Amino acid sequence: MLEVREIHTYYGDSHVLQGVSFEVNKGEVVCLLGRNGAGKTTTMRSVMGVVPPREGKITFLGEETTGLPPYRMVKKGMAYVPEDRRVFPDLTVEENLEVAYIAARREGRWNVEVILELFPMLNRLRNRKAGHLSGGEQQLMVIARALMANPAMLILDEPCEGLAPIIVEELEGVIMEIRQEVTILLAEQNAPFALRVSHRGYVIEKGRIKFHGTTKELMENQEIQSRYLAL
Amino acid sequence: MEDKVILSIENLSKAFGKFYAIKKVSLQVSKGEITALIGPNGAGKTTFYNVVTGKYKPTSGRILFMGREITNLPAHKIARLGLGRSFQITNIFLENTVEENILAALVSYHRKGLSLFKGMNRYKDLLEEAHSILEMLGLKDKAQETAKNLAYGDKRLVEIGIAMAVHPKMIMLDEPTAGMTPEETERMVSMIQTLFQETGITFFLTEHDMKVVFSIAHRIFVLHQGSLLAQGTPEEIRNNPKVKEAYLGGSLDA
Amino acid sequence: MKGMAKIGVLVLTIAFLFLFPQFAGAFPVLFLTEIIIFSLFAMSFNLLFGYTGLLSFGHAAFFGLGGYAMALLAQHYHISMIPSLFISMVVAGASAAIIGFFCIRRDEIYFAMLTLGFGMMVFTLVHQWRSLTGGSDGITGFEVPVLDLMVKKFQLFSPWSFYYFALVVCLIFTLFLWMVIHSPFGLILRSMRENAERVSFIGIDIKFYRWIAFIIAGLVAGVAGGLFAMYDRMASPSMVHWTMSAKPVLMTILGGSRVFFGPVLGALIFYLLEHTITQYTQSWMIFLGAILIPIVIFFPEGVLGTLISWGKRFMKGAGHGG
Amino acid sequence: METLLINILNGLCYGMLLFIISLGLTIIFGVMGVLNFAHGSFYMLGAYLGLWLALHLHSFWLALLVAPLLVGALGAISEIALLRPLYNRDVSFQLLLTFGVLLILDDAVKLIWGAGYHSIDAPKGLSGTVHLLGSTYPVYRLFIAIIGPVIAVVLWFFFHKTAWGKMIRAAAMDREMASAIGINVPLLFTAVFFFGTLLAGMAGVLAAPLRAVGPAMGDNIIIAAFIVVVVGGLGSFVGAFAGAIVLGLVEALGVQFVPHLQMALPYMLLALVLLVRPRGLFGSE
Amino acid sequence: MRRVLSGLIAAVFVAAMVIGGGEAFASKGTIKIGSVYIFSGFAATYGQFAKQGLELAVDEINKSGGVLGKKLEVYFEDSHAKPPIALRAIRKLVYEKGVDFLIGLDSSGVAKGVVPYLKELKVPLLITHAATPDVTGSQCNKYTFRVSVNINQNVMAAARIAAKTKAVKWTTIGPDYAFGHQSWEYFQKYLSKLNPRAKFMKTVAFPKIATEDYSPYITAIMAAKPDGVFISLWSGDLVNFIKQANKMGFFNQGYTVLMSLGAATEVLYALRDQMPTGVWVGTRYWFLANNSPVNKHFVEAYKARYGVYPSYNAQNAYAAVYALKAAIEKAGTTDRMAVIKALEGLKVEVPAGDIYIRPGDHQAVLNVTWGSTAEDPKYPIRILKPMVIFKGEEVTPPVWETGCKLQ
Repeated sequence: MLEVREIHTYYGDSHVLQGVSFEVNKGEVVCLLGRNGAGKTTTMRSVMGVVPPREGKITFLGEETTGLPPYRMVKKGMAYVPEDRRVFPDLTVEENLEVAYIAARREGRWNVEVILELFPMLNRLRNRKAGHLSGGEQQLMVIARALMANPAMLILDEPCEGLAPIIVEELEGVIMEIRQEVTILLAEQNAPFALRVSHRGYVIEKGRIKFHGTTKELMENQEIQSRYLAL
Repeated sequence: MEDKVILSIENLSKAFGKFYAIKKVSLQVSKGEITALIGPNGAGKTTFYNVVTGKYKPTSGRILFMGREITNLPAHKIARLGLGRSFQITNIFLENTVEENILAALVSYHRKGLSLFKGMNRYKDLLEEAHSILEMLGLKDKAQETAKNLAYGDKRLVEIGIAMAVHPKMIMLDEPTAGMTPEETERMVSMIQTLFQETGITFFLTEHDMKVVFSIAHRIFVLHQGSLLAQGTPEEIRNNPKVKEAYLGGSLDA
Repeated sequence: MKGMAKIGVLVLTIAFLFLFPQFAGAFPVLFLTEIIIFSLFAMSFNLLFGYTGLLSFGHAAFFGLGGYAMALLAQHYHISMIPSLFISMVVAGASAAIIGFFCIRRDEIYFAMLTLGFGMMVFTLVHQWRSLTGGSDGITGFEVPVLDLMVKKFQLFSPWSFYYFALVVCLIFTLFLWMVIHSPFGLILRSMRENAERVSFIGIDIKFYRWIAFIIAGLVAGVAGGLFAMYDRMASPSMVHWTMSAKPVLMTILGGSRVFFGPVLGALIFYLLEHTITQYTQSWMIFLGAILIPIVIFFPEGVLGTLISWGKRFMKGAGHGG
Repeated sequence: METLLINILNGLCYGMLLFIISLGLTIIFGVMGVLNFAHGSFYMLGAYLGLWLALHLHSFWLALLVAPLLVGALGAISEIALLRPLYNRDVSFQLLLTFGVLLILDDAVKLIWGAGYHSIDAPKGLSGTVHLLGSTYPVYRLFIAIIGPVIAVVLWFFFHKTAWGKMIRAAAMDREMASAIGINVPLLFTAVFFFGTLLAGMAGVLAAPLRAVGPAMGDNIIIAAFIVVVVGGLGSFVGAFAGAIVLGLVEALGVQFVPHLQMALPYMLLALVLLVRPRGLFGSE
Repeated sequence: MRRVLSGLIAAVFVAAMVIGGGEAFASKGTIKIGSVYIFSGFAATYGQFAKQGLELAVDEINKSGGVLGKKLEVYFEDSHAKPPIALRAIRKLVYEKGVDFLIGLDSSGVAKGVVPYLKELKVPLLITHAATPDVTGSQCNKYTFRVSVNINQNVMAAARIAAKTKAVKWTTIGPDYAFGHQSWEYFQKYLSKLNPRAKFMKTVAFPKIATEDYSPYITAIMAAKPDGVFISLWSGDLVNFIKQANKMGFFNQGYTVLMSLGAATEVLYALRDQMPTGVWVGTRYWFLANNSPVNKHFVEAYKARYGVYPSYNAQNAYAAVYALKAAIEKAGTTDRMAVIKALEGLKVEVPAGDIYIRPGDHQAVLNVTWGSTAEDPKYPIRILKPMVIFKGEEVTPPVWETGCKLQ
């Protein structure tokens, strides 16, 4: 479904991604593991088109999408949950969802009502301004917002960051539920969590992929874990 | 015991609107030790730094540094008293050279900032001191480079260098190894240890890399959702079931 | 080697400036006088903008107050040139101290709007206080003070003699600004431009330093204004209006705010453009706009700044090639 | 007392005109972060076009409909051609660029319509006067004073109740994220610039029956509009409304009570507000 | 490296300028006239009119053989209505273009700024619009002449009209700069002599130049209930004011209204039938005030060439060229000093009538026209009916009163 070939991405003069390649197949949950600053977020942003790579090629659903702006990626069926959540703080929860639904204009299972049913917590908060939600509530809302595009694939950047364990558990449930229908690319520092929800994983370090394998292989590889994941 | 305490926090709270980022935290930092503050992202560590160093005003509570109340002082006055800090996000003077980054801090410390007519290059003593700091950091060759062109790890070192150049009594490092490669992390850890041994400055740091924390900290505070969850020696923290279960998710032993 | 070349070109340029009147007519000399005065004005502005990161939209207040001080002294007291210019500088600096005290409390666009506000208050003062300032007519009809150098007295009537006087004064104050920027104080200013917050964490009171920078910029602008009033034989409210404040902004961004001599080149380009265009058409603004826009788009660091970047890249490329 | 009331009315009327101009300015700033120096020139262009169209179409109302659209179209073209390359640059460059646009528009108008003054009468039905507070008051002024709040209400509904409005607000809060949920941000920016300059043009047409249409009329209003927007709070919709009313009243009542300070009053207001409330009356910190 | 580049660039630019600027003092076969008016900003229309009048005169003269066999050549510069820019323009004209004579100046402020400098330049200037008494009064000098009506003359005529009306309580609306304040001062001075019963109110209105909204000022004046209002607003400001005053019923209150520059054609053209009737308006030239062949010819030629009736600024510029021509012919040379001598005491007929340039202060003595606005289907604009023409000598204060001391 998604194929990333040798991408190089820069922030100004600094060469962040130095030839990253990986792929995600339909129906999979693939996680990208690595430390803070290893290049996970940049990879996500490159795929989404927020920071287009200078070299390399990205193919999504059989079409080359390198360099397309994010809004075009959304129309093609990619949805994005950024690391720092980025709710629209002055819009209500319902408006946040609604805007995403209108902007993407993709038909499918999800719409505001369906989503609010799936997330009863959001339903209760639907008229609250998103900026006034707690971190966990915001995280759920942002995932819900991404689903409003009825995406074929969902990019989740560090969804667990800064969340209480109880919320992480709930999040895990949500991901387990939606992974039935949506392919997911997930970046996480919380490796145990990532390995629980994913099928396969890649380990990234200094802008390069250092290892990849199934979740099982990753869990068994002590060296990888201590060297790159600081577990 | 009393004069061993360099920084004393009493019932410190900081609210943004209704949300309390820090809730009634009290702690004491001893002189001449390396103290670490740990906690997950969002636990309030950075807010804690910003309140203590004067970027934010606390909602309630008191902060005493070397016996003097600094609760509502502006940042530059707190820095003048000898409480230095580094930042989690690299926060240096990007368009200036590496040397100038350090020099700016030295100018401030030696109170030469209002010297208007004497060229910077005629302050031989300051230049020398800057060079010795850069040498200590292993950045001597890069003194004339523009800071924005440095590698990430070097930028973090410049960050520490700026903090050190103001001759602090105590220095607060915010995630000094964030985003570093294992090699860079090792370099940073040994740098901190060297600096600590050579200068005797009190170090206070936050860190997410537990290995680093347990290898260098004498004392650890654990912050969780804005409150102080636990404190103690590394050993005590490692074995504290509350910490282990509720927050570190078992990965301590890994 | 590089340092030698720098000094060489500087010496050549200064030599050229000194020799210029020997082979140029009255108008080019007058024209260059105006460019030199505005270069100083723009450089004083750039101490705030390029080196401290503060966009002032009321800098003409100090330029104008310097000019008015000069004109009033010439009209009523007939003291000689250097003390007059000194008093203009002090008057401008003192007003900068008062106005700056408020303005430096804000930054970015709010600083710009505050300086605009205070600048226009000064404009109103000058415009409405008819008994002192002559209101909209300004102060005119005074004689240029004598330049008394102890050993000899000079009349500055002719375009040539005034040119030399203005040139020397501007060179002195250019040197002054250069020294300020390269002093420890200047280093703190540049650091504040990069990252004001970080500077406060190394123990610097940023407001105080901004204030000092504001005063220095005001002092030098006052000198430029004093010279300009003499050059024009008048002080008029247009010297204080915001459109006058816009000039150094325009010149500096045109030339390059991160380069010491950027504002100078900006002033030169501005005047040459205006001069050339008005030769051919009354609708000079349309052409100025049409030339300004591509410069803004294609010279991201100003003309001089961008040329230097290109030069560096070229040298680097050549270095790699060789 | 009656003078006071009439002057309050005068202030409100002028304030509402300022509001319509400032609204475009503040929307453009709020969404795009661009301070449009040429905004006053678009206002001027609106007045000229309105006058010209009213003369040729024989209908003020038709002119009020068409002229703002033309001004908006020109705004959109200049956004696409000139501003787009500058979004990731320092604000000062945008200021300089829009200043260039101002220079061009000011002279272009003179080349097309000449340097003289033009004038147009208020449309039939609004050209009379009514008796009010013991004196006569022009209907057209009341019309302006009413149209301001009407536009405010319509726009409030637009921003809070329509899809486009919500998307614009979302993009104003977080440009990058807006793109990442599928909003075509470049297109939206062009639309916002179109709409902002359209409002300026509309204010120009509305002002044409009130004043002489002549060169440099934009330069006079742009500083007032900047003051309104900063006093109200940059990017704030409510702020523009409040700022415009405050400035309108200050100008009108200043004439009555402190005529000597009249010229300085707007600037004193500006400085005072910024010193007391750093981000303006309704600005967010 | 930076300074290397900047130095080089500076040198190249300046060199280019020097080479490019070397054309001064060229052909001696022509008489060069430098002309400075407002060509940009809110009053740009004045420059345009002056230019049209000037070019018309120059073309006529050149077609009929020039002056002393030499053709006239005119260079225009924009003053931006700002004294420093006007001064720069004049320096450019004199030093770079090498002009022999100067004609121009709209704004009084500009005039006061540049007039003293003429002593250094030693070039005669014929002012055609700027009306401040000072340039032929306290500031007068050998090189400065004015061929147009000044404030004293215009306001003296206004005072004579005011004295004949029943109005006792007077107030003013004028622009908030020297011109507006001075006009009001002179009006009070002259009227109080002619009619000792006249009272001048405390409520006066001085809106700033380019005021957007006059309604508060109009409200204030109306609330004060005067008998007569003296208005010295001009150009776009006057148009603005009249439009807004119309709507507020200002002209229906029975006030006697005097507008010192209300008969300017650009204002009348802008307002057309929005200009109220029955209002006393003054001007510095009125195209219907004179039936002489010279005037008829001028009005027709101007209308044919530019499509509108000439404004005062067009006539004044046109007249200045003919006055200069007469002076040069009288002197028999283009030598500046000789021409100055010839200008002093010169009598010449221009469209506005006969003008006489007083040797004592270099102010032209000429007829001043006022009138009451009226509708006439023959004209697209309001015309003056009845029209009152004051003889120049009646309304021009004596030289000793002007404060001018020409040595």
